[in-house]
Amino acid sequence: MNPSPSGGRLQYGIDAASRHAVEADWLFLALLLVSLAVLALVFGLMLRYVVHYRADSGVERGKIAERTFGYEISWTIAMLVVFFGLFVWGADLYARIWQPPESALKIYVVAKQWMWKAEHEGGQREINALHVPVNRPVELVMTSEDVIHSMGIPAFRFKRDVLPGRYESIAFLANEIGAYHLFCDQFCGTDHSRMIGVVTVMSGPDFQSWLAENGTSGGLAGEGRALFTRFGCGGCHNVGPGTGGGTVRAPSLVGLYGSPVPLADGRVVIADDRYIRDCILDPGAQIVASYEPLMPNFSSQLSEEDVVKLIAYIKSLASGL
Amino acid sequence: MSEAQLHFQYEDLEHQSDTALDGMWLFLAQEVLFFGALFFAWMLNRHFHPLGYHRAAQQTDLLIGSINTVLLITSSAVYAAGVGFIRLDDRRRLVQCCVITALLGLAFLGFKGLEWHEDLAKHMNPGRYFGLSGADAGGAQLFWVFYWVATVLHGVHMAVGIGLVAWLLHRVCKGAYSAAWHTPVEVVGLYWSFVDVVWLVLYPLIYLVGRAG
Amino acid sequence: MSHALGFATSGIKAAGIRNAEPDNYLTHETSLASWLLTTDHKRIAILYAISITFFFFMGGAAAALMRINLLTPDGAIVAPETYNRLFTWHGVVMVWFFLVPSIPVTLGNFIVPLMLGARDLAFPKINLMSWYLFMIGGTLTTAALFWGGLDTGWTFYTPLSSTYAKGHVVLAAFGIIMAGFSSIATGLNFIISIHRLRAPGMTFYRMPIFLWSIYSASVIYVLATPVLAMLLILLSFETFFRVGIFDPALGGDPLLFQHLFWFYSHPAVYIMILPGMGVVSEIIPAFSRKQLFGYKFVAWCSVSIAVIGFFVWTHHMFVAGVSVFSAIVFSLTSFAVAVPSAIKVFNWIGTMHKGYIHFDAPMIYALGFIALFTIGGLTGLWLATLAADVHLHDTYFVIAHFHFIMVGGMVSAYFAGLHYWWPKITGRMYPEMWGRLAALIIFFGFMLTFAPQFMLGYYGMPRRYATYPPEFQVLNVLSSAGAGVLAVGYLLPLGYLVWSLFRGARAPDNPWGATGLEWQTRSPPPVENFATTPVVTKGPYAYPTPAAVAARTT
Amino acid sequence: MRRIVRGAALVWLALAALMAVELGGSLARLGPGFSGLLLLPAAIMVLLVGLCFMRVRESGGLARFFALAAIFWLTVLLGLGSIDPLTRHDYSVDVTQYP
Repeated sequence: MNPSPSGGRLQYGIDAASRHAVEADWLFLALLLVSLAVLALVFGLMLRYVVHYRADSGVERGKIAERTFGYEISWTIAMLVVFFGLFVWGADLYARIWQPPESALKIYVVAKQWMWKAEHEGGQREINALHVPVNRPVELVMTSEDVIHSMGIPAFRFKRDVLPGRYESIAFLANEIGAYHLFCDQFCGTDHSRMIGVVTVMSGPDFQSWLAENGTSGGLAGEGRALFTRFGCGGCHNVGPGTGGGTVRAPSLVGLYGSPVPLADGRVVIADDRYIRDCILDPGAQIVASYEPLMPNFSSQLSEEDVVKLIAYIKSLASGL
Repeated sequence: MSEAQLHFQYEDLEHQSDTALDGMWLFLAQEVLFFGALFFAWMLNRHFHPLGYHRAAQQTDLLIGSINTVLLITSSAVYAAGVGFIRLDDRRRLVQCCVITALLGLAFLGFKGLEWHEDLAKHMNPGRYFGLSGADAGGAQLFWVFYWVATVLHGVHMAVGIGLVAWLLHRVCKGAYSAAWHTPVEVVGLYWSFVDVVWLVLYPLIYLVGRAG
Repeated sequence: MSHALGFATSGIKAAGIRNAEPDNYLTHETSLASWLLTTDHKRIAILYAISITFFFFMGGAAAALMRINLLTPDGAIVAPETYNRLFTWHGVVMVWFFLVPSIPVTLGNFIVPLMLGARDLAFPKINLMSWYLFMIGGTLTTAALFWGGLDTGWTFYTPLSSTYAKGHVVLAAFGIIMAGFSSIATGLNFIISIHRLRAPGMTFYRMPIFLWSIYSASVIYVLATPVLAMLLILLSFETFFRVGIFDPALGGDPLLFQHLFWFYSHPAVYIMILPGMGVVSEIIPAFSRKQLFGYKFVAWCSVSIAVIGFFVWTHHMFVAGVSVFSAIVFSLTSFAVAVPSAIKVFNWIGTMHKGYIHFDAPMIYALGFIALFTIGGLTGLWLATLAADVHLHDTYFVIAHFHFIMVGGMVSAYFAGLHYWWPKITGRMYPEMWGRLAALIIFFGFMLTFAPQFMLGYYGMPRRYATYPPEFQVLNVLSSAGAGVLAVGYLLPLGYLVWSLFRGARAPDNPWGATGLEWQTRSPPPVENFATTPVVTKGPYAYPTPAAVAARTT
Repeated sequence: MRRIVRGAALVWLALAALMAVELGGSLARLGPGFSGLLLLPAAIMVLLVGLCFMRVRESGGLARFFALAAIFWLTVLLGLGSIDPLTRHDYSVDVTQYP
């Protein structure tokens, strides 16, 4: 039996549970009205003509139009105007989904055949479930361990493919408390249709107590620190006073997160989640200026979840401890 | 003498000849898109892995690549001359040109085989036993995927071309073509030159661009 | 059906009609070899018709099983693993072995030379070769679908289809490449024939719209299919040698796969619909007894759909991780490609204005086409709108949308054309009442099947789900019920058309009073198509004007 | 006869010269910015083969039309196809410090 947040009853219409969903629904309404208007026109004319001009009706036909240019141009222009309006509306809304606000709460999501694993910064972990606070921007940072999946939450009116080997992010602001479907929308193999879960939108205090009940002692960063030690990262990377083999061999990680990094090929990028992930798993791709490409490749030793923990740890070093 | 055969759907021989040539042109347009997809892969991967492409290109054999380029442009020139000769009804010279073209084509494939042998010896076969390692190995591997797919497919096209030229030789020796009727000679010429064109694009993509950067 | 045809021709002989009837392409030679080695475009069309009918019902069987399975939330009859193989089977067979060839290889092969006033296509041997390639491809891919099964979906997205593949993806890919070569050969033949084999006086602007649309579809056949061939070669390379071209775990880029895939597969959608539009553009004037409204606009709209259709492919990837900028560019081009399609709809309606409309079965199918295609086209706008696509992508909304275009539109047009040219092809009339009944059953069955899927999609039900949350059940049951009606609708023509081969009334040369060179020769046509090469002096739809009709009746 | 040989030889010389330019440009290591320029001589070589060996101009209008169509559709594939890779940012680029 599948979990069903709405309790199995048929709903006419679905919940709109985020700020974006409300805006998207106005767009859907506009699309529906435009479609219905055109349908009414096409079906109406068709019906009228097939009845009125059926072969055995004695209606006077009169002269038929020889020049059609005027008609063609007028309906083409009318269409172009309507289309352009819809295009601008849709594009504007689309461009805004992918821009998470600075203050967004980050939740890391790792997809694999056939489950969703979510990790909160406090170390709280959940499978096929996602707890988020209401009225607070949330950014999902997502990756996959195997094939392409797609994170889709109909009540929030969005989805985003989750690709292996890179981070995709999506932001939302839930504004209705409740439980909603979470689907995998990109076909991912045998149990694709069972890769579904529940998004629970909770009030602020409820969310805090949920976090407290499910937290681990050290949080995600603490687990990341353990990994950092286990894999001997500190042998080269400086993470604070008296650590690391000096800054000669590898860049210091103190205050790294969110700061600009000059690369060997001349670019300057911000050390965000994506950048740090790629540095751990594919160290050769973005060599920091003035360093030798010495770092070994950890892609065969670390799972995507481990990488999330290490990123959380490096992030915690941002303040310089 | 000429044994031109007029098929029933055409008005005259010229109509039939033009139609056959147009058909070959359209076929070649299709081939452009076929190799175009591969060029697209080259472009996109080079954009994301410039260093890997740079490193991989160093491993290619510039000497053999250049020799092969010379062989191919020579063969195209010789074949084009052959087409000129049959237009003047000079069947003997057409035969000579076809023989030279086919031999140059075979030489190309011979050198290509030698080059493939060397590449394998250097473990330039992508996959688990790929010879390069380190930071840019991923990008280098993508380059070598392109190399193998492109050169093998081009080699297949060459082999088909040599077969066509051999078939022409057989026909022309039996006296099938003349100044009045030699459409198959022109059609095969279009194909041969096109295979040359593909190589003229592959040559810089494989051997030169990566070396220059 | 292969048997049926043999019987039909031998039946005609046995009845001694052969002596009474003039020799035609069916009776000229009757040995099996004369069919399998024929270079006659009309016979190749029949060979193709039999083959794609087989594939249509093969793909349809998978669809029927899928709809039965979706009757209950937990899957009524099969496990998810089997369900996944079913929809892959359905998609692969229907796309490459029915929809893409469909109208061009059957009606196109038969009618194009007749409409041109030519004796055959430009390259008859290549035409026969294309059928053999198609059959080889079909056999290989079918073997892969049955032998182990495929669960990748027809889209073959990597790395699911390479590193994580179950079943023989390479074998299936090879079959599809073969079918692709067959498409290229067919398209090349049509383009060259239309340029080179027009009858005297047949200028481009005197060509029926069917030729314009076949030409446009052929452009896509020839220029998009090679990209798919290369893509599948690369996919096979990745699968075979375990090398990362598209699999990120091995250093590849899955979006490269999707770009190349949709560079072919989006224009391929127009391969499917353009010939359908062409058929409808023949039928609406023929049964309205009136010239086509805005002929030049309709003609050039076909060409512009074929061209602009190449500019829009990334709209399948709006949520796949492409850059926002490119998504915006491709959203704009996607709106642009909707314009010529809409212009065509208005012109068909304009054609009916002040016509003398007859409701023979082809016309009912064609009217159904306009209705369903309009709905499909309008919902296409929803998917071109970026923010709406983010919600609707990969849901049943998309399924409903493209089935409205391809099944509601394309298959209706195919049936319309089949009935329209049936007397010409077979020399027999189909039973008219059964034809109308089937047309109506297909229309309403189709609406019942796919209209609920729009709602399912908006509610969020993802595509390719073997099981689903229980609140989606009511709509799914409605849809499955519709599929039952639709199945009856599709089986009916199989029955009565085969029946008509034996018992149908003899068809006159021009039963519809239609214009077009194909109606000026006998039914069925002689081997050489025309006794003398026709000379064209008029435009394609020279139906009498209302004034002339009025003058004649009074 | 002599005209034919001379014509083919002239085109051959031009092709060989262009190839030498390519080869020289590559061995001179002009730097990454110039590596794309190496495709320019290649494009001219393709044009030469098309015009002189395949005789585009002598063939009918249809052949030219097909050749142009191939180039146009190749441009669509490479041009529209590169919009996404060129504008896709894997990392946020630091705008303030970007050279």
